[in-house]
Amino acid sequence: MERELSADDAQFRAEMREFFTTKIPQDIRDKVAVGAELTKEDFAQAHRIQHEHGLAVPGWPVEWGGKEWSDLQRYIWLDEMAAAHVPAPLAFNANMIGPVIAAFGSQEMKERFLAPTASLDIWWCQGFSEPEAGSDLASLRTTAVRDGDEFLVNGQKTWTTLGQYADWIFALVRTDPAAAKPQQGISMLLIDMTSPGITVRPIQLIDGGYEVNEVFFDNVRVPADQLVGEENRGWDYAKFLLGNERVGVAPVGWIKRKLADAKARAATVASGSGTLLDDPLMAARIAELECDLMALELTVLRVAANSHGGKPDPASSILKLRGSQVQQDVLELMVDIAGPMSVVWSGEDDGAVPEWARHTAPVYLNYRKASIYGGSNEVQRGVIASAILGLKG
Amino acid sequence: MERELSADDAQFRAEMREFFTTKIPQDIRDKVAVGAELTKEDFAQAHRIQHEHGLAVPGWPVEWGGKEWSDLQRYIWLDEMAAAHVPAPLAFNANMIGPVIAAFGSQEMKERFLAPTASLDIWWCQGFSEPEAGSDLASLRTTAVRDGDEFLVNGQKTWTTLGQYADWIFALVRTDPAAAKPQQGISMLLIDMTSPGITVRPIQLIDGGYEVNEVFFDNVRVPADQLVGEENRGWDYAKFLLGNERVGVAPVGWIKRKLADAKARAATVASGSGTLLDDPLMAARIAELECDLMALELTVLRVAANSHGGKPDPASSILKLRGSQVQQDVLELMVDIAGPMSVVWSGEDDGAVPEWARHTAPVYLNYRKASIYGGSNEVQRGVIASAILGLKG
Amino acid sequence: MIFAFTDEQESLRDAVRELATRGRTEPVPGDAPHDPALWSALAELGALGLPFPEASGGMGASPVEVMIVASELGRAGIRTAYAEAMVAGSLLAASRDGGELLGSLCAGDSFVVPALYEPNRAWSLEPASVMADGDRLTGVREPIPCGAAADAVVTSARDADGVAVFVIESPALCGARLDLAGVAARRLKGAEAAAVARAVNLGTLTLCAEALGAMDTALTMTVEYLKTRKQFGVPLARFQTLTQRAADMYTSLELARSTVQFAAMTLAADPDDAATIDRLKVVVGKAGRHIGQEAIQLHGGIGVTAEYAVGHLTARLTAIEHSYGDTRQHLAALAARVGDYEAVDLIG
Amino acid sequence: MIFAFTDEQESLRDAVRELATRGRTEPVPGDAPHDPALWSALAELGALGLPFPEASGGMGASPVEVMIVASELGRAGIRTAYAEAMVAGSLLAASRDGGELLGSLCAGDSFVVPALYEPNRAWSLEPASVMADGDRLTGVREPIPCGAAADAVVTSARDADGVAVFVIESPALCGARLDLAGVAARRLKGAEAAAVARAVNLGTLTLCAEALGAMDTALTMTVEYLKTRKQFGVPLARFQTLTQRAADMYTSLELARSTVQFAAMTLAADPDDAATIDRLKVVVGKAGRHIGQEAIQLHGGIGVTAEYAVGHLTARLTAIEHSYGDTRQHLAALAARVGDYEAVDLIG
Repeated sequence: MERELSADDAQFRAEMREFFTTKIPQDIRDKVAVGAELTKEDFAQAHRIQHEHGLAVPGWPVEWGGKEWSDLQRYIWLDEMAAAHVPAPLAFNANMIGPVIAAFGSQEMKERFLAPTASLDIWWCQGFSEPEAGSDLASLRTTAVRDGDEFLVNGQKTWTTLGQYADWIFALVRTDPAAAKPQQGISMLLIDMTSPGITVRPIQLIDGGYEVNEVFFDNVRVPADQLVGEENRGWDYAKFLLGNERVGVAPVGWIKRKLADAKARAATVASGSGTLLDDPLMAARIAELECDLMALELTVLRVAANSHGGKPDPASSILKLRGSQVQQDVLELMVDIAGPMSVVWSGEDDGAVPEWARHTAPVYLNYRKASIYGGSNEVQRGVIASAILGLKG
Repeated sequence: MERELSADDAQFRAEMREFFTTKIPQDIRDKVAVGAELTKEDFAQAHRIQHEHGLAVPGWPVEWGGKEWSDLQRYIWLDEMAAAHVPAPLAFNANMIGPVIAAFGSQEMKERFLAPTASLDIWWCQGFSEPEAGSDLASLRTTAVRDGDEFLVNGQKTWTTLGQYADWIFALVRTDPAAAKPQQGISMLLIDMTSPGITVRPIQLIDGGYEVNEVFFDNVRVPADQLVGEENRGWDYAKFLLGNERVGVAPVGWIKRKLADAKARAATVASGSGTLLDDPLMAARIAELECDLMALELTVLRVAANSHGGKPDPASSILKLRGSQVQQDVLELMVDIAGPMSVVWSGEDDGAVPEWARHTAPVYLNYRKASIYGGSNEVQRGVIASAILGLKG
Repeated sequence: MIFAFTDEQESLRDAVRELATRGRTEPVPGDAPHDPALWSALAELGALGLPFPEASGGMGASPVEVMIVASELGRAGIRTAYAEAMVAGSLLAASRDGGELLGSLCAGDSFVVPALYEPNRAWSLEPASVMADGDRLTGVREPIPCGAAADAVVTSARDADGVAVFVIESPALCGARLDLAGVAARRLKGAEAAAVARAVNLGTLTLCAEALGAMDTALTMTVEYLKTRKQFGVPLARFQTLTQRAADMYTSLELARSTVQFAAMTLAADPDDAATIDRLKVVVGKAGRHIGQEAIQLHGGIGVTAEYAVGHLTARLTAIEHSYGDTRQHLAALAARVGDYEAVDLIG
Repeated sequence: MIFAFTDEQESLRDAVRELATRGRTEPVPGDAPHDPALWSALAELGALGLPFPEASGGMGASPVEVMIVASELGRAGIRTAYAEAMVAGSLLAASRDGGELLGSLCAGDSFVVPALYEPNRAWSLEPASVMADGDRLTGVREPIPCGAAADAVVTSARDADGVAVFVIESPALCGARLDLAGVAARRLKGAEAAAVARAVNLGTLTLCAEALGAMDTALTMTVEYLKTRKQFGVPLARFQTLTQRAADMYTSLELARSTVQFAAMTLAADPDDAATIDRLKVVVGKAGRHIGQEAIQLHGGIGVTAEYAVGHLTARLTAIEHSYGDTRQHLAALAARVGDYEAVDLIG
């Protein structure tokens, strides 16, 4: 057991801090700081700058741009990125389809897709969920029927995050409706979003923004060489994809940044003869959240340290579960700090009520999704109960 | 809608307060105040004094000693009783078997049992739970086989509270093992605890006390005229018994008394330059518990006001559920007020650490039972979900 | 204590329920615009003047009736400035020269809202940086909920004698902000700090009653969803972990219901009972967070969409929680006095 | 940061686990009597002197090793004065003339416990009414956990210069109370307020490590019970509401585990890091309440019986929570400093 950071890692940390605080445009970082919505160009610019410095896809194999960092280094990279209010490289590219193609794609597929995926020349979105297949992904109904050198795809995906910006979608489709179990008979296809027959319908969320979409497939023709790996093995690839990330599954750096921001905001809100940060109940709540976050962050570090080569570990369920809870607690804290300033969402940007305060309620409401998507907290508890505790029910 | 108490009810309240604070011996009330264990004689004395004043069984039919009080008066009676640290009349007699005999017993049975039940000349205990039938009462296995004018009883009961003091037990027994449903084929028998073949084994609880027991029946002969009502209808009587009490199902008066005591204790514990009652976090927690308790108490008053003639109402499940939660919260508060004084349970009664403080941890631990017995909180939530919300699963 | 409604109260409830069903529009994210047609309908029903004296055009009823109206608006998911009107009306009623505007408010002719928040400051009954010198005010009020459509706002300010209350007709808001320097303000004689406290008591009750209605609908929608939505081939209602949580929501709801009704009775008897309002806000605040968050969670993804009502209910519960002091602030107010009494006596 | 144990640490863990299994007796309600045989076995293992200098008879190891020992005792449900010995030993080690008694403590020859609580006073590092005038003390220490069997107690007292530390040999306790007036006390030169804080840091870590072990066993027992106990004709593990709650217990446990291990590493590097100990006590305090209460609830009635171990584990978790300041007190200490830094930096 050893608490101290090695000299190399301390140096690495300093480099990352320097990079994120000097190379990413201030206006993007300011938007993140106040909880404003980022444009497509904001995401793309931040991603591309990281890519230019070789930092966009550190978790990939070295030959495709990866870095062979230790888990601790990955953690430091994420931590410093969040601390500087820098948006992460697009997860659909960097953490999801890229590693899947690198692991299971043919050599041709790797050569065709990995470079533009790393550079964001292809913007990917995810086509997993369907209206009747949310937490129960295995019951998906979108079909792909082989027709010569093509698949004919019909069906509907939903909750497709940032799908309105995407060039391509990686989708789970049912290729064998007669399979013995619903998880079998599923394949993963890469589909050009400009293919005839694809319609994207944005879904407005409760915060007023449009970040998710429905994607409809009406006789969409997909070349067969855009099948990932083997036919009917899509479920395995999806599990790999979802279990691939462990260091980042709990957004610890993001939460830490928000909590620090919350303290700074609290110190600007007058209360009685001092500020909210002097209020005993507010200060105790912040201190308690810092304790909760510390325990979570330490667990990320401890569990990541026990990592064994990308194999999904059910322990990541506790990170997802607890990560979303602490994240939501911090956003709730932020609304409470804004107090009456959170009650009116709109307002003039030069008003006396600062922009961060007006964003608090919509951001809080938006992030109720955090305990729903990517496997709801109920699903995570189920994984813990069955896979870790052996409570098979 | 009307908040004010009527003049009659205000007068009634004053009478109850006068009675409980002057007629019940101070030494019994002092024991209750510090959380000490009561002896059999303490319980009996408090019960008998109430009986002498006609107050032990107000909920019974008038001809057997009842009072025809309004629900509000019943509430005031319980509230003032608790406020004065007076133990309630023995629930097994006053709230459980008495009303059942009065409602379903034969005239002979009423005449034989009701008067001594009201006066505590018979001390009753309850024989419902079994080792394999806790929350799932319907799976009970104790059998009663008709043999001429007698039943032959074999089996085992458990969690029999104060069974070591009891003269008689009212027990659920299986009289028809072939019944279509497990709830059918159950009868209720009144059994003399001195009958040959009965063995009582006390169970020590985590607080060190002995308040519950196992009761073993080995070929116990029970005269057939001690069958309550009709054979194989015991389940209905048990449901009546458990649903009979609504005003008292949440121990609001008891909790209110404890919370007021907790405040008084907090004011005696030095902390920093003041007392624990001055501590902002402690004071806020007490204030919050007062809010929780107020909401519960108001709900008791509101739901009781909607009562319809003793018919079990699923709304009583929220009172049981929430009542046990707030009760446990207050006892947890009490340990926290005692702080390090709670760490050592034993000690000299003339020590500098007061007796109440030494009792806090065992009492807290003991009352974890409150969310388990009488239908666990999980069972209560199930009743709410199915009977009120229509979520049949 | 009697919780039952009178026949007249039940009629009022039914009338508002009918109006709310008829006047309901699909909710949209963000701030709700003022709906003059709905407002006129409320005025016709007498809802705007319920607790105010008949001499001023009010109905001479009580906070209990206000609670009934607000609960129904909340049930229907209709966001209005009803609570704001109650605060403004109460301030006008406290003054010997607020009668004319109060009459206009009751009739629905003037849309009047209070301006009591200061930017970058936690909620306080006391003005901090809004100052009065005669009829000249300085300082900023922001945000002013529903202020954009207001014919008049009522605000408080600090002067040498303490707290005074002012009316500003035809206020020129910039967004939700009103810069008070240079605007024409009229002092409401006789309305001082106690009037502000009393008005906010009534407004807080109104908001909490609206929250009660919103929670009621959020639970109803959640239960319905659990019954009909299938996952893993069976209705969600088969998942015990969800139904047990729905039971907890119901428990929170019923405890909040008792407390809202009690607080209305209490204000009817004593409009200055601040401690009961503190407790009300704590109970409703906790229940609103619990039910609002669980309603979304038990719905899953659809719960955070703008197309579905449950997220809007949670948004409204969140706004109510942060109006006139949140749970923490009311707890702190109670905590400061917790040593002054032995126990909370509800029936004394 | 490295969480893995060294081979030596694993050997120590195995040795204590073996000892704990062998030395375990059925728990009884209430205060645990001192068990001299078990204590000697711990001494033979070197466990009593782990963090103390070899020159004083200790092992020259670190708080990490202490954590390992305490966790195993907690896992086995064995209640000892191990944490108390660590506090007493640390105070002796801080003084230039505590060496002889420390050696005796390490060897298991002297059973020494601290006396740091004052009756009717919340936990405080600072003595309030215990006063020193030279070697003469006044005041009362109560309760003194495990004090009845002590060969010596170590206590703090306030004198003109601040806080001083004293040893009292063969103390004559009345119950758990020691009246200090008139007893012979020996001042431990060099041990002052900072030594008390440091000793309590180590003691708190030790208790939290014991709590970790107790929580681990409480969860294991609960899971086992859910798998085997039947209700309504099926194992409890079929009730999703119970298994989801077991998953939450596991989550609390693992977060507490990370925190305990981190705190041990931290004290090894800086024995005076009070903020980390405050956070440790908060995390373990909350986890202990959660897991202790749920372990009983998921067991049902058997969970509150003295015949079954899970209630005793909860009892021990409750005692640990109230030793050296509870969650509230440590939160308040953190809250007072929360504005002094931007974020908690774990790897800096």
